[in-house]
Amino acid sequence: MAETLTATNGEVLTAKDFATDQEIRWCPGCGDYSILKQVHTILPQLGLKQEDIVFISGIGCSSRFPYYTETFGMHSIHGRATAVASGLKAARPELSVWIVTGDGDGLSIGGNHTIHLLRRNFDMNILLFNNEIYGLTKGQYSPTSPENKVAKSTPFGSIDHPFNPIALALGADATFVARSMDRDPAHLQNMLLRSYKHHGSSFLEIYQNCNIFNDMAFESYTEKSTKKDEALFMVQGQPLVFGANNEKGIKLDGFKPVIVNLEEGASKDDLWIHDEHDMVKANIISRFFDHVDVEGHLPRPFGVFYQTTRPTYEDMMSQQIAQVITAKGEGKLDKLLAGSETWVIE
Amino acid sequence: MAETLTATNGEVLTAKDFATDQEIRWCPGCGDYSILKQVHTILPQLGLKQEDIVFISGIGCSSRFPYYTETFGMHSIHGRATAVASGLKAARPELSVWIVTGDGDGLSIGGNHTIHLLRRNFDMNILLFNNEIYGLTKGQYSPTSPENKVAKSTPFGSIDHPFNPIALALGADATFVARSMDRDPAHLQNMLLRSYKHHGSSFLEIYQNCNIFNDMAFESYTEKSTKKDEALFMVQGQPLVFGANNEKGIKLDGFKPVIVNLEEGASKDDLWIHDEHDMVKANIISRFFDHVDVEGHLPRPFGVFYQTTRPTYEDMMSQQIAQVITAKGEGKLDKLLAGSETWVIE
Amino acid sequence: MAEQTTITELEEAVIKFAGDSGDGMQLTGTQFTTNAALFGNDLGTFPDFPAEIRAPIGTVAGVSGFQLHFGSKEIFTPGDICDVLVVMNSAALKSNIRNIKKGGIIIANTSGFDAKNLKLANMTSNAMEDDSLGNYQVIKMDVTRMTREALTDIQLGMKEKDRCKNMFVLGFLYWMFNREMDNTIKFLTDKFGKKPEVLEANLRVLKAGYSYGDTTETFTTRYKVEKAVMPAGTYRSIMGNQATALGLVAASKKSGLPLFLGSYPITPASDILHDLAKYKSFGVKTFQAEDEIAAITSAIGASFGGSLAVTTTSGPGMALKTEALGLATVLEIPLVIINVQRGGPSTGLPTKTEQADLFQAYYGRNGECPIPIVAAQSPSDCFNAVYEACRISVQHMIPVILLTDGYIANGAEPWRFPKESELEEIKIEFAKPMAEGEKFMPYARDEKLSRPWAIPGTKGLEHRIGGLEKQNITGNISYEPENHEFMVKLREEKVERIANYIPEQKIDSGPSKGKLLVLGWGGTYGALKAAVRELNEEGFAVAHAHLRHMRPFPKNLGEVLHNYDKVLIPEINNGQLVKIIRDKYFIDALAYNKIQGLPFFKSELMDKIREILK
Amino acid sequence: MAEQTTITELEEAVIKFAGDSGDGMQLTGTQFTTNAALFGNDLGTFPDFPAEIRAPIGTVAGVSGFQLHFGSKEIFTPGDICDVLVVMNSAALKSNIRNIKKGGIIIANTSGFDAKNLKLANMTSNAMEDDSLGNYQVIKMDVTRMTREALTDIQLGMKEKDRCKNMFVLGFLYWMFNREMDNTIKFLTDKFGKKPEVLEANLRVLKAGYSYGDTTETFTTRYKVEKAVMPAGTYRSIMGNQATALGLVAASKKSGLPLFLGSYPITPASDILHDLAKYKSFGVKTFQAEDEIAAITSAIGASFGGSLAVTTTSGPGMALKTEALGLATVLEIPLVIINVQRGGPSTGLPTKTEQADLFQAYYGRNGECPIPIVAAQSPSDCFNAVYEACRISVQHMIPVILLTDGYIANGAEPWRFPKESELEEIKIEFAKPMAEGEKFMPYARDEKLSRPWAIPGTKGLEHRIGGLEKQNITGNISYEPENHEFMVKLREEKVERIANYIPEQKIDSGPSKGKLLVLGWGGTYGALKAAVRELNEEGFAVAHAHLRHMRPFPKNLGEVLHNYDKVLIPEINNGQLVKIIRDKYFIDALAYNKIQGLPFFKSELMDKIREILK
Ligand SMILES: Cc1ncc(C[n+]2csc(CCOP(=O)(O)OP(=O)(O)O)c2C)c(N)n1
Ligand SMILES: Cc1ncc(C[n+]2csc(CCOP(=O)(O)OP(=O)(O)O)c2C)c(N)n1
Ligand code: SF4
Ligand code: SF4
Ligand SMILES: [Mg+2]
Ligand SMILES: [Mg+2]
Repeated sequence: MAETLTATNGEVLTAKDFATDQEIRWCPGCGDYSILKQVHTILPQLGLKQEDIVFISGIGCSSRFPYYTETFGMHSIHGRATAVASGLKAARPELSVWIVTGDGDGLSIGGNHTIHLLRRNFDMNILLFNNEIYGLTKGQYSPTSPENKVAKSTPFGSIDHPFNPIALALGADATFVARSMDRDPAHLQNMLLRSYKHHGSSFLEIYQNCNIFNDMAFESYTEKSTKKDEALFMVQGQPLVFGANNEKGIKLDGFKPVIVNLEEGASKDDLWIHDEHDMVKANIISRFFDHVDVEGHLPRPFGVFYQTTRPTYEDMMSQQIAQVITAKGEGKLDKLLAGSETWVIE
Repeated sequence: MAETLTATNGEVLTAKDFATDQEIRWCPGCGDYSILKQVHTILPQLGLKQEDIVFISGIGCSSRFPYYTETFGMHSIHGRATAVASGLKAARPELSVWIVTGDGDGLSIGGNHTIHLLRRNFDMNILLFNNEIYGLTKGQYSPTSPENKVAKSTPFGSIDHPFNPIALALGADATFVARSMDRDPAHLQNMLLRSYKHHGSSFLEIYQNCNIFNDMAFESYTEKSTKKDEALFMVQGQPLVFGANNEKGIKLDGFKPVIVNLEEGASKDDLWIHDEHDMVKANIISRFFDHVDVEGHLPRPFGVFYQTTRPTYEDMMSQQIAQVITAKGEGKLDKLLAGSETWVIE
Repeated sequence: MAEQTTITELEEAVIKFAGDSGDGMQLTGTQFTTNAALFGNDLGTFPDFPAEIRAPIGTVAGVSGFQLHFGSKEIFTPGDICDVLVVMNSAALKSNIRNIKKGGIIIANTSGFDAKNLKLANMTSNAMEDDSLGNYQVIKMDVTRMTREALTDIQLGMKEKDRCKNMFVLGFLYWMFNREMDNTIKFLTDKFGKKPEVLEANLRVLKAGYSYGDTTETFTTRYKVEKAVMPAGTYRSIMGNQATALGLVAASKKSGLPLFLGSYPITPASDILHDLAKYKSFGVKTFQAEDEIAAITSAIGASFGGSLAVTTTSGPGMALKTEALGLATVLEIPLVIINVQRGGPSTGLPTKTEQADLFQAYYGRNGECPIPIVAAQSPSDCFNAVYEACRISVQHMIPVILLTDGYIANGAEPWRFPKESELEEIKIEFAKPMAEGEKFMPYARDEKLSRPWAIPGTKGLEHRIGGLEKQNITGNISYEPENHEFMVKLREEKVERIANYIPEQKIDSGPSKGKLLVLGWGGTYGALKAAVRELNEEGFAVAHAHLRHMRPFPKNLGEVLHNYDKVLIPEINNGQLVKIIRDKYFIDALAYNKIQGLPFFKSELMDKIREILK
Repeated sequence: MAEQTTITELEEAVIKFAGDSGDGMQLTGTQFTTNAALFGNDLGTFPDFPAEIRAPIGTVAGVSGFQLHFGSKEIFTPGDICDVLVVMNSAALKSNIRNIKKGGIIIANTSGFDAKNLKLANMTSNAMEDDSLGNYQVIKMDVTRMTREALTDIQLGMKEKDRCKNMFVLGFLYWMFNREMDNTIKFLTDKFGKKPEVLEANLRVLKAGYSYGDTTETFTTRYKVEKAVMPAGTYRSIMGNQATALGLVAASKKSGLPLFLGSYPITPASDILHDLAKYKSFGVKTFQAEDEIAAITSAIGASFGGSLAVTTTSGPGMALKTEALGLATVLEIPLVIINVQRGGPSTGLPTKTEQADLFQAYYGRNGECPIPIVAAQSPSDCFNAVYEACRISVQHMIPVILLTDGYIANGAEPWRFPKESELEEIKIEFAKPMAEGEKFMPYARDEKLSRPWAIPGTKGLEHRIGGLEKQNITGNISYEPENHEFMVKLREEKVERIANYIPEQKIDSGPSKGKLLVLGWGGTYGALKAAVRELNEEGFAVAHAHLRHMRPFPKNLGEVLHNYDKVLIPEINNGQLVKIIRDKYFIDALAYNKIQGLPFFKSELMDKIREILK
């Protein structure tokens, strides 16, 4: 599935080149380890020079990521990774900029920068580690925690209706929106590569298990016994099928998605064909979001929900400067300082 | 169209009761005047006591609104009206809380509080005065200004892709999303009433002309000569029709909305019937957002895009407290201070 | 039977339990603390968490510690350095070796010093075998092995058995300090009542640890720490953040105002949010906002609505609240802002303590924006301090900043908690409905210069407030030059006038005039008091005063300061209060600073004071 | 022909043009200013906008003014109060009456005093008719009528004709001050070249105004203000915000660093963003962020990438940036933060000036977070000040705060602008690629204590930085107690060491030792200088020194201060620098404060100084 890019700069890098000398300080068993590993695995495939890569993070467990990745990096302040990265990318469009953020960092305190980044469409990759909890501050509920979540700050259950991060990103006019999970290395690598290849802002939500404060939040999608029935892997141009033997499919009844069984007479030809360029379909499938406990719920989709192309902010910024310089010539400081009207005192 | 509520508290209030002694300091001709007037017109129809109404605003031209409205009010700080109001409503669920904000106040600096308010679903009414410009600071482009906007801070045209506020609100799981305009008093009054009647967060985008810094931004939708062809008024249960003689309609071709002409053979029966409870349709129609200059563009919709019901934050908060008190009894301070383990020194 | 052990009586002792985060050291420490408290010792404790959630097992980053200071005399701090250090592994020894007294006792779990553990701790030589611990009395015991042996016939997995290790140590310490173990037995019974196997295992290991002391020949010394003479009354143990939460509920109750907390989690302040979230039966509303700005502005909204409104945070979060603090100042509404200070600047040292946000509290806003400041001085004192902050805030219609710090927030001490009936009423009155035709003046003033609190829902009081400069009395927007100057001075005077409603500054210890006054504020209280008391006993003429009110200062402070030849201001920062005092009272106060994320040691303070008095 | 008018020679004059926002007073003022400048006068100007965008016509809130001070002697301010006040309507008179000298001239447009205008201005009596203006020379003219009359045969609507009113006044003033009108004629021709009717109308009214003076009998006095003796050179007129923008471009050019501005609009800082957005041909990148936090953090990102990174704002926006300032401090990267101060606290007086954000700049962050501060003292000086801020920032690898204020940001003065070649190079070097196997040390230090600027894209320099406490040299995270104290002191010392790279403090006017030193900072420069100069001429032994560098102070500042018996520190705030000086140099400096959203008047300063010297 994963298309492998080969290094084009002569240097051959391996995943090991991206490890740093810093001790990794996540809890043993944390989903962050797998994500780190998959990122280190795909980085050498991008044909980039190591020094041209930058990882920017906010604050949170996930945000320690840059310390463990031998590229340029900044562990900034809570919620602002997206804004720091925007400035960097605007200033240095040629760099490959990656943002690592959490559900608290990127959707609570940093929610605004995230949606503004998406509408501006800087060519960057946002990896949102969603563990549906505040890990670093030891277990408060987050804006993605399901309703009634009992956590440190909600001993009687939370009353916040959570964000649907995919729907929010679509609402903010993101040009690439995808979901993956820590426990499916192949899928995650593929999604990371797809995020990188997209020219524009890539929003990749990654389900990540916090085994200390929110263990098994995604077990239905990650555990062998339930994964096939609960996780729906979207493949471009292919019908939406899932289930142990791919025996289940999604059909649209008008606008209403329904589950049909191919072994019980439904035909593959009637199934919804995934089209990641179709915004309407993306909107519908983004709403496959019911809790697994809900009777008759739809499976949770993974893969690319939506992809489109729009000029990137940094390209337009550079173009505008180039156009002005072409039209007016390079600025002359002496002329600028003199302004439009001067007089001479002798 | 507008359903009129009648006052139930004995007192009979009129629009005049809601005027204050403060000189109104908007530019002559500003669209804010009309909005103020429509609000003052509907307030007496709500059956509320004057002292139970609160208007909270941020900073911006629009945010001066509370000074001109004889209720409780706060002109807070830039972007935070939504957050101030959330605290007030949580503390005092019985009050009728209205938020007045601008496209800069509510979507730029305050964007995060807005989306969090919508997901939490406090029962409040957000009036977003969208003039696609920063008025108070004298004319910078805003996050709703169209691309290539030449404004104070973008002398060569803006390169930001604007938010589609309706789509953003839907992405944030708003329970009531509507659009109106300053220059259609009847429609605006109706939408204000609908916003009020909705139990939950009402997001009402109001197109508002800033005749000083962004004059005529919405003229296609507000001027007689073009309004019928460019503005599409959505009515629950009715087909989507527009045009001088309501001769045009919207039909869905698969998921693709197309304009058909009823005078040229298209049938009313094939038209899209507006259903404000249908999230999929709301998502599609929210994307009728092309600039009027775009060849073959769809008309801009006005009215209620979407409405659904979900428990409000403040109700759940109060319920949770009530439940705990029912279960455990009212808290006893002496018991609380003593904690679980004490010892006595004699 | 072991040879006769001698029992040495101690006035005080400091024990530190240190091990891996998974070793249960916090529980062990708390159990010993409860035991000491129930016995009647005075005490102070401080937990010492790793910065990471769960750093890799066995590493220095993963060491978790709990320090307890108890005695038959008054105890003011968790102790400078320990008499007894328990280390469950190599990393625990490595990170605590400099916190133990020369000649002190190290109790080491030898199985934590195998090759693997040594390597994880980056230790090149085995301290159990080399002579690096020559200055200490080392008691080696293979806790792991002995725990397992005690449980051979119990039906539990090895992992679960090993989890009882800490009980062995606890039992041994009980033996060593000659204690009954009833409280722990009861605790275990309550906790594991439904898992009899686990209960049995824990009890058995606890007793095995005790017996180990009793039956082993090597240990010839046991200790005894007698009851302290403490004021009669009922006590509990309390941590600073707990006390803050309780103080807020108490203030809510005694003012009749519903409590609203707008907060965003941040270490070390989050526990106040956690605690208050539990107190729903008191009608407390906690709102976990999307960020600190929403936290404080939601509280402003709640205050406008008539709640006792509070926001809690730590340094970086405080930075985000500063714009809204300006709003609250111009609105002149009550609001309590609690900053549990941590090491800065920026993210800094999130789990370490510091007093470096005083300047921020004093000056960290745009424009002339004075805000009263109150500081808490010990874990239990957080209760009094926050109660006082609430009182000032609602009675003077003004935002108030309360400064606590990570050290007292997480530290614990015995607390003779008050009865509800003993707490002073916080009287407040909302503005009354207006008679028909009367015009409400939202910025009218009383003798405190405070304005009416007029809450929505009150007939005739409709009014609008905001952050633009206000005209006095009417509250209308005013761009008048003279009005602005008037209002700036009025807001300043309003803060200053609070000095009429607070107690005068007292001398805590030492003579009321003399050579040297040690002036402190906040969480350094215990260390300063202990140091000064001890020096007084040694005959030095040094006094200690501690500020509760940082802004305004008590009216007599200048006088107090001028009663001494010299004033020394020790702070856990690079010198902040000292600058304010120098400017304000024009005295050449001396600074003494420590900026290590750690509290002062009594000993270093004593050295410093002796040096000055030389 | 009118009777012979006398021509009086003046050394200096202050004129204020005041009218409704729609009356074109800014244009009129600018034209007269250009005229005076081209003629060779020294001058200073200040516009006085209404706080509202377009307040209702005729109201006091809608009055727009422009003040010009010009002379044959050196001019340092736009003038305290005016010699000549032009008022186009009642509201303009009402809001400016107290800004005119006793005996001064009021030129009043009588049609602006009809019943409607009086009512809009809330004036109960007509000042044109009552005797309230007895202390002034009032020149009444019906400008509206005369304008219309001059244009009877022109094909324009009444509204458009009325729009020429201001030209009548301008023409009259040109006559009164005995001026040629070439510059305005040229200006109008350029502006309305494509609308001949409009051009014709404006020219005709301009001339009519001039002739009105010439032909009317009533006016017997004309004035003459000779050329000033100014240093030879080429001049332009410049406003503070313009100068700031130019200084940034110049610093970018002379350092070779691309300029990046992250900003969010806020009055009175927005114009810097507007100007820089125009300079695309210099490769300037301006990013209008979603808020101030994104503005500064995007600049931090750009700085990390190797840009000359800047963020601009005013008070409330500065409040929002304080958390990120802490980050920049720990990161030790260059960043220039410009605060164009306005009246606070909170939203305050958004269009009025103040110097009340000095404390915020000094102390407004969590933790010990020292940041160098530079202040600009006049409109043109903003260029030098920002250039200096950039130099310090990139050469010392440190964020630098530049304080300007609304007064100098919007004020204008003649500027003998430098040539590119005259500007000192700002030398910087990025860290060089590492040789294979060498390890890069991001927190290694040079003699300035600054660390290498290692930008992405440079081979072998990959490294990670962040807001947690850093180990010196390696830049690794460190929770070591001693390291923290070391780093806090190092960051402080790094700021202090900047004093080795800045000039010593000079005395601006007056004796170098003596009775009284007036110490100022920022936008009060002109007023202080004018007051002290005049007092020196009167024989008073008073000196004036003005601070460019607010942190660190020049090394010799203490010495300078101690050369005088007394030090007076006048500030447009409630006393901020004075507190810092009192603490730091332990001298009993006197404060003199004005908090009215207005600059100092020379006269009030002179009174104050005389009082002290009495
Ligand atoms: C301004 C500020 N507010 C709060 C915090 C405390 N804080 C650090 S990380 C975090 C949330 C972490 O949650 P998330 O982003 O989901 O990351 P995770 O730890 O779950 O990976 C919080 C509240 C902070 N560091 N700075
Ligand atoms: C913290 C802060 N940043 C910036 C400003 C300046 N400011 C005031 S209103 C405004 C934007 C106004 O735009 P909008 O919200 O669209 O309101 P409008 O004036 O168009 O009604 C800005 C940038 C401010 N007052 N406070
Ligand atoms: S707390 Fe949770 S998210 Fe954080 S490191 Fe541990 S397991 Fe991972
Ligand atoms: S600037 Fe625009 S939005 Fe503001 S008051 Fe004037 S017309 Fe209205
Ligand atoms: Mg998380
Ligand atoms: Mg706007």
